[in-house]
Amino acid sequence: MLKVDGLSVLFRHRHGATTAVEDVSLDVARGEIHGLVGESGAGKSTIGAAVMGLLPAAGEITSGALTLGDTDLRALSAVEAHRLRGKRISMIFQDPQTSLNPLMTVEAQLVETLLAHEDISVDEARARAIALLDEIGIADAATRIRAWPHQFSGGMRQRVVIALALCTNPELIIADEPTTALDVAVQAQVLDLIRRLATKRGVGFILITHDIGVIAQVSDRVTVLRGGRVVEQGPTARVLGQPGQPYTKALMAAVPPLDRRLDRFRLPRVEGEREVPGSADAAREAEDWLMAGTGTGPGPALEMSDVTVRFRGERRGIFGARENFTALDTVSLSVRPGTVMGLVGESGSGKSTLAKVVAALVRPAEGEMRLDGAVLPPMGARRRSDPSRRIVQMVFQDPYSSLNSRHRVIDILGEPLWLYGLERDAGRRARLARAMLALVGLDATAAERHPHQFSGGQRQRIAVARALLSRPGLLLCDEPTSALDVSIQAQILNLLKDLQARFGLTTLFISHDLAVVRQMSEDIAVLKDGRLVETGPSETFFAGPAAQYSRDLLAQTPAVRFGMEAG
Amino acid sequence: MVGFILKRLVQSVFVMLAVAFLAFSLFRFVGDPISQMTGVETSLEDQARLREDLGLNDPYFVQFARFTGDMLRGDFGYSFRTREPIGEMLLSRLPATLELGVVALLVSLVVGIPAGVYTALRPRGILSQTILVGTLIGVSIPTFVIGILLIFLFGVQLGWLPTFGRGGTVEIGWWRSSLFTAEGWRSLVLPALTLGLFQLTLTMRLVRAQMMEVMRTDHIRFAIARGVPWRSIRYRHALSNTMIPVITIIGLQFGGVIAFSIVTESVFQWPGMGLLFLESIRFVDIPVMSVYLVVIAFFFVLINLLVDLLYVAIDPRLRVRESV
Amino acid sequence: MPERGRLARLMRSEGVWLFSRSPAAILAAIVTVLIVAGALMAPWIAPTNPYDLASFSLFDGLLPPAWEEGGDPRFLLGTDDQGRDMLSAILYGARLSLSIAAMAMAVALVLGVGLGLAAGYLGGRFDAVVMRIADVQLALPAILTALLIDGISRGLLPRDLHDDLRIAVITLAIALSLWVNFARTARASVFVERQKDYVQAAIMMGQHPLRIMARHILPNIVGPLLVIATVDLASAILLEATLSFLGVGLPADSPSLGTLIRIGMQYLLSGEWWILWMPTVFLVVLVVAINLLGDFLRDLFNPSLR
Amino acid sequence: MFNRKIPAAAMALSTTVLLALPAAAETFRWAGTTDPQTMDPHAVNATPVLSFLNNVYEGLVRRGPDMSVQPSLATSWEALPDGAGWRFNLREGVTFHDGSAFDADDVLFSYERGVSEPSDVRSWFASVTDVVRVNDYAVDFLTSAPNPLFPGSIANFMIMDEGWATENGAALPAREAETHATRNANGTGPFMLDARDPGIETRLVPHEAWWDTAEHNLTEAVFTPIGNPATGLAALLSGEIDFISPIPLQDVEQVEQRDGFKVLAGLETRVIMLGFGHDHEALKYSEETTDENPFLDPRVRLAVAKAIDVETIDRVIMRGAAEPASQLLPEGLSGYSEEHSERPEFDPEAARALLEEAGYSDGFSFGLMCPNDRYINDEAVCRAVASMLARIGIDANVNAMPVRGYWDELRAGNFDMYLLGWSPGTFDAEHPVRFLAHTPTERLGTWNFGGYSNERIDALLAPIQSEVDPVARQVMLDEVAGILQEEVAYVPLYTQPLIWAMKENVDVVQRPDNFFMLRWVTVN
Repeated sequence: MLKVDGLSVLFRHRHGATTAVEDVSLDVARGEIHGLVGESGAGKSTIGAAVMGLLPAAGEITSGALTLGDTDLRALSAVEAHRLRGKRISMIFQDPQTSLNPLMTVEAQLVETLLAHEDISVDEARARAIALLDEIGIADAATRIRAWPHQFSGGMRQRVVIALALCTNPELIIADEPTTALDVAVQAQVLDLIRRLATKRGVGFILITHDIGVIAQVSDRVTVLRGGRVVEQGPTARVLGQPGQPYTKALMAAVPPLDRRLDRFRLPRVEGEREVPGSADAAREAEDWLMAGTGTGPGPALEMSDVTVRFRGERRGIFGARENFTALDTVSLSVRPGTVMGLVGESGSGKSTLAKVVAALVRPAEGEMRLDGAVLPPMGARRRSDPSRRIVQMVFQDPYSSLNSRHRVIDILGEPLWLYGLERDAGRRARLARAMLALVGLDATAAERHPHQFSGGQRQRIAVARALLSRPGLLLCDEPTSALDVSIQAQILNLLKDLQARFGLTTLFISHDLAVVRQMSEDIAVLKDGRLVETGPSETFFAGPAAQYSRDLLAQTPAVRFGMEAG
Repeated sequence: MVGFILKRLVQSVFVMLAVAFLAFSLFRFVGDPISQMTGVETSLEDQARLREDLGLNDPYFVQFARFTGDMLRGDFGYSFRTREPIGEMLLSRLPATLELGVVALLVSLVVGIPAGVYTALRPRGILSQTILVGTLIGVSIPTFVIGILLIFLFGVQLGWLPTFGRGGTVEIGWWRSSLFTAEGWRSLVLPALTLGLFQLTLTMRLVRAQMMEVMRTDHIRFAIARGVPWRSIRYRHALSNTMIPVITIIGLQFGGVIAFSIVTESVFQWPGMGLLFLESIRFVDIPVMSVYLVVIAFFFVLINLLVDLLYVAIDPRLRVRESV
Repeated sequence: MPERGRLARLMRSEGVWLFSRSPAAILAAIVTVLIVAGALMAPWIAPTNPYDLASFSLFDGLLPPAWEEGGDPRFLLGTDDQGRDMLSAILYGARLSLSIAAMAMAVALVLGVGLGLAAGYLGGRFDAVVMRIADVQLALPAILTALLIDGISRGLLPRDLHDDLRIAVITLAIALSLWVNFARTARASVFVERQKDYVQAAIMMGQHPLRIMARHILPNIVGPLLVIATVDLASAILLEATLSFLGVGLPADSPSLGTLIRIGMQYLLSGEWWILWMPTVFLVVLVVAINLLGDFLRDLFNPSLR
Repeated sequence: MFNRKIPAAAMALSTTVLLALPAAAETFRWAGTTDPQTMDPHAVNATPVLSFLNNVYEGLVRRGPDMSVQPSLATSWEALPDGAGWRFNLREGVTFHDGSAFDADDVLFSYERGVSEPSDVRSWFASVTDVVRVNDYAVDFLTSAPNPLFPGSIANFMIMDEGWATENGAALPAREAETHATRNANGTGPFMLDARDPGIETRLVPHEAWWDTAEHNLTEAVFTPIGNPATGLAALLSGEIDFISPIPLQDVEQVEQRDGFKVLAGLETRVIMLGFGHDHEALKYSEETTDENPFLDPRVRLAVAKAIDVETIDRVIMRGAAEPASQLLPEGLSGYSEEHSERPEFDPEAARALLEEAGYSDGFSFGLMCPNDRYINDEAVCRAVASMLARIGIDANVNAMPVRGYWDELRAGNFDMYLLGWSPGTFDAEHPVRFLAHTPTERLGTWNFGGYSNERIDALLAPIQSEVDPVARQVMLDEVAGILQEEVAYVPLYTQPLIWAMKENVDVVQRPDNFFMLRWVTVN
């Protein structure tokens, strides 16, 4: 059906041009789901955009043939190409929150798309839209159709997006990271829906994702991409089962296995790429400084009893009164000194709120917290000079907003030393900061640069360095690697594991990814809608979770079930 | 919701009190009203007696208390100069200012929005560049110079439009309107154009910036990917999303229109509240000045409140309750 | 090494590259620099000093520009009703207008950003109070603020300070009517930055709120404020002209651009066209240039537009 | 370009008007810079109000085109024996606009109203002790001392109808709130008030039952205030209004060159002069000499007079429309001293010499206070004076301010030198002496801000006021003028021009007191 032959795409910018995609060929048959996988920057989305004719202004197809059935897509005029979009090819984007026009009802958007391509009456269009919503799995479609987009949950909204892409019976749908923004449970349902549409309606899919689990679960054939070039291509079972190329092997290995625990993450190292070594002796200087501070003993124990957090709800509409929203409901939890407690739950379960309560960024309505027995004052009561300000440190989720882009790295790292009076002299502060950079695997020249000159992974390393420079006892990690590619994620997690082990830091590690939590934590706690569902040692949990919710959660996590032999 | 409106009204009382206090503290410094009210030959003794009669010798806070007391009872006092009741004066001048302000705002919207959309969709076009720089020049010339130029061009040279005043008015109860006669509209054109030009440029730039931003959002890219006709993408999807933030800013700008009307009304001898305020400064007619400012403060607060309510009314995300 | 590095980094930075690509911005920058330089060096390059009453005489009044017939080579752009050389009057006037506008901008910037930053960061009652003060300020037209300050200062200060007081009065009046823009922009930007992780991290670490506002948040909201600054610089100059028109402006013997235009207005129809049009054209060119620069900065700092 | 209109010329014009029969009937639209603030004849003693109301109300006597005192509601008047006062014989058969008859009671009522506390015209009756009703059509005004100019001085004292005023609760002028008389009128004058919209438009229609013959041919007269001079000019040139006064001096040439329009440029009875701080021990705005006041030395004051080139000021700033002045009132008014009509001629060298003689060879700086929106080109004249004084080494820093705050500053003494214009209400030389030259007291010298004081002049005021014999009166006035000129109490500069612009087909009479009489207007 779709045939891409030798496609190359060039991006022009001020320093000349870079080739985003080079000599890529693939074809998609009717009803086939063709996976496009690779790390960020591999050119997956660019291929999708090229097929749709929606390349950004700076992009340009330099060579290659794109044919859909017997239509040469590159020969189409702008008007013909636009008429073809939606009619024969449709596209789905990543974030359902922003994919729908907030000011138009779902019905209006569906009817408009239908009438754009078929001259049928409005009533007919509405009837078809309602039928389609039913088929997609939206209950009581006839009334829900008249609702506004913001009245649907994330998963439901993605179903509406799929309906919109589907309503004109396209031959091909390009899905660009359709499930990345969704929770594990919802992700499974959406992937099933795509599977059903492919087989039942014969719609061809290009499924673009960086998550190998998703590819393994749904796609028929797969193309592995790296730096804009095809690394390997073929039926998914074969490519993922017996990867021919070393890069594919390495990519597969980097995915944290769910079925057993490794002592360290396997780094997807391919020959010819050298590990950037921090200078060893500088790292040791930082290590000794840290040792001197925290001493050899393990970090403090953290106990939380009956912690409850209520948020004043947003004022709903003109006449709605404010209803309070309970984010955490009497949560009691304790983290043994020097150990890692994994905190797992879907988005909206309150796991981030819990971390923020400990970090005094959110005020708990009730409940008490203790650090090594001593009362840990909550937000409002914890004065700026309270010792816990130094002992409790946090690494945030979004690497791009956790560092102040206007400050140089040397200033960012020097701040805790100055704030807690750990190092009076500016010169020694600078030395120590450079030493800590080495400890987290970055070279000393990074000190003079600004955050926007670093990749996501490097920024998280700087964030960790900043946390360590307060000689912390308790480290809170709020999904530190969920925004990173698999390979970078592995490096950061290894770093955290080493530092935690060496300095005995008590750590609360938060993630929505069970596989990552299994590798990181000795104990585990599962949160659902602000309530603690289950807690206990990880190994016993992964052997057989007690709570039914935990079992479902475990089942729905896409795992690479191709019998990978140990790395 | 009712709570929200009440809170804002209470706050507005404070704003008006603060403005009244500032306005009232003015009268000590703007000049001596008595010298404006009496002739050349009036003896100092008579002037002193008049000052005493008007209570100008009382201590500052006594006068302020009396002023706010009367205001709350709806008695706005009498003009020093024409001895007319100020409430009646302002009421007779209010329609002129409001009609001028509204028409000026309409001009700025009717021309500003399409121009903003056009320059957003074709940023590099020659016409866009000329529109941008042209309106910029228009805004860079002081309002009073533009006013006089328009008067001489259209009033004197071409003789198409009246050069001053507000002709062809029709009385509807106490509201004197110039919207119902051709003559009324003819005398409204030039002042509205002068007042509206500044707003027009502002509106156009706002719409342009916001429209270019909206054209980059995901739901527009999704609409394009669905092959929705370009016309609907631009004017139904993009424009409606552009208008929400723009409307709030335009609401706030209406305050600017009232403030700028002072200059426009004085150039066109437009019998509105702005001209009355300027004359009250020239003749040191303090009660009129103070009452005008309090009334204007009331308008500001009212407009801000209406803008907030409008914002909620047109954005479904705020209007309809979450139900999942 | 860091100095050269910073300069080098600036030259290679996105802004300079974009700047070199848009002709309008280059032209605007050149014009602005020329005018500001000319104004600042007025005492040296202007043929006469219009503020020195003895340097011109009434006999040379109402002379047309040099190239017109009846013009006098000594006065390139002609003379006004007092016999003052228009070119010198414009240069000195521009210097006065620009310095007033710049000073007013500085005061408005400090006041507005200070209050806006604190209102956005602290929120709650403080925020409500600041916003209501903003409402009061919006309700008071600039002319009234000028009158108020003029009156109060005349009442409080000793008599002999009265004349150089007028410049301070105008500056303060303009500043007071501009700070609201900065306050609202700063407040809106702070709401956005406050949620970002680097601010949450600073709060968690227990840094002093003032330090968080000044060192962390302020540098990140400079962009939009800079845009407002350029646009408001232009409106500050215009406001000074309008205040002069309404008779609250600067004294006639040390004219600003606005005063020159006000004087010129009286000769609009009377044949001495140059008394009005020379300063007006100068003002328009200056204001258009500053606005174009403002537009360019807005696009530069608004990443989504690039 | 200008022929100097002396009052006599105005006389010539009026005679032609009388002969021409009124042709087509017309609506006459005219404009001015300020709107008369009230229709009550006794509420405000200011030119804009009195000038407008002179078309609606009438006094016992009125002034002709040449300012001569003519009979009006009084057919004749004679001085009572040994200067005890004046008897006025009233005109019979006169009716007010609402038809009620006019008689002595109305005069008595108007007098009581005029001297009441809220009235602003009390100063006209300062010398009146009592008013006696002789019979229905004769009234006696008894004065404390002989007052030869009394009849002329009450030309603007307008008579109201007692019945109408009392019925409508307007027995007294408005104190705080307006009365019925503030926006309505019931006079005996040639025009009736048809519609009054304060600050916007006022409409007059002819009073059919007027006792005098109408010389105008108007069916309706509409007045609209236009504050901005440029807009006013545009209104005239676009034909929307038929007449406007004043127009800026610099636009006169353009209006005259345009066909269909003409300009009437005469002289107003207002002299513009410089005043000094005679009672200031030290200069208040000087950077250096802060312990003494050089202006106390007459030689310095004379130097100032000699340093100012009034001819050039007239040529450049007033476009030749003004007339150099030598004393406190303009030439041609009664009591003008021909003897002292020479002003100190422009001689900068002599001025510097005088300064040297007085010990100020290296000059000094001082504050010159001026209004910027009161007299024609006031600010420009101030700046010109300052630059001329700078030439002889004394630096004036000019502080021009709106008139609304100007009188306050002068009364508070915040000046070293100030600009002042004076138009004598009684069109007689005694008026400026009473207000500007006499030592300041509760009732006299109220505008003598500088506090100039001279016993001789104070002594001469009363005799001048009561001297019946014109020759003896003139001798005394000449002496006063001499002293003022000798001591340079003030430095008179020029008589201010009066510029009226109108359409070609409009004929009016321009009176030096800037009163605009509709009854002499014809539109042909």
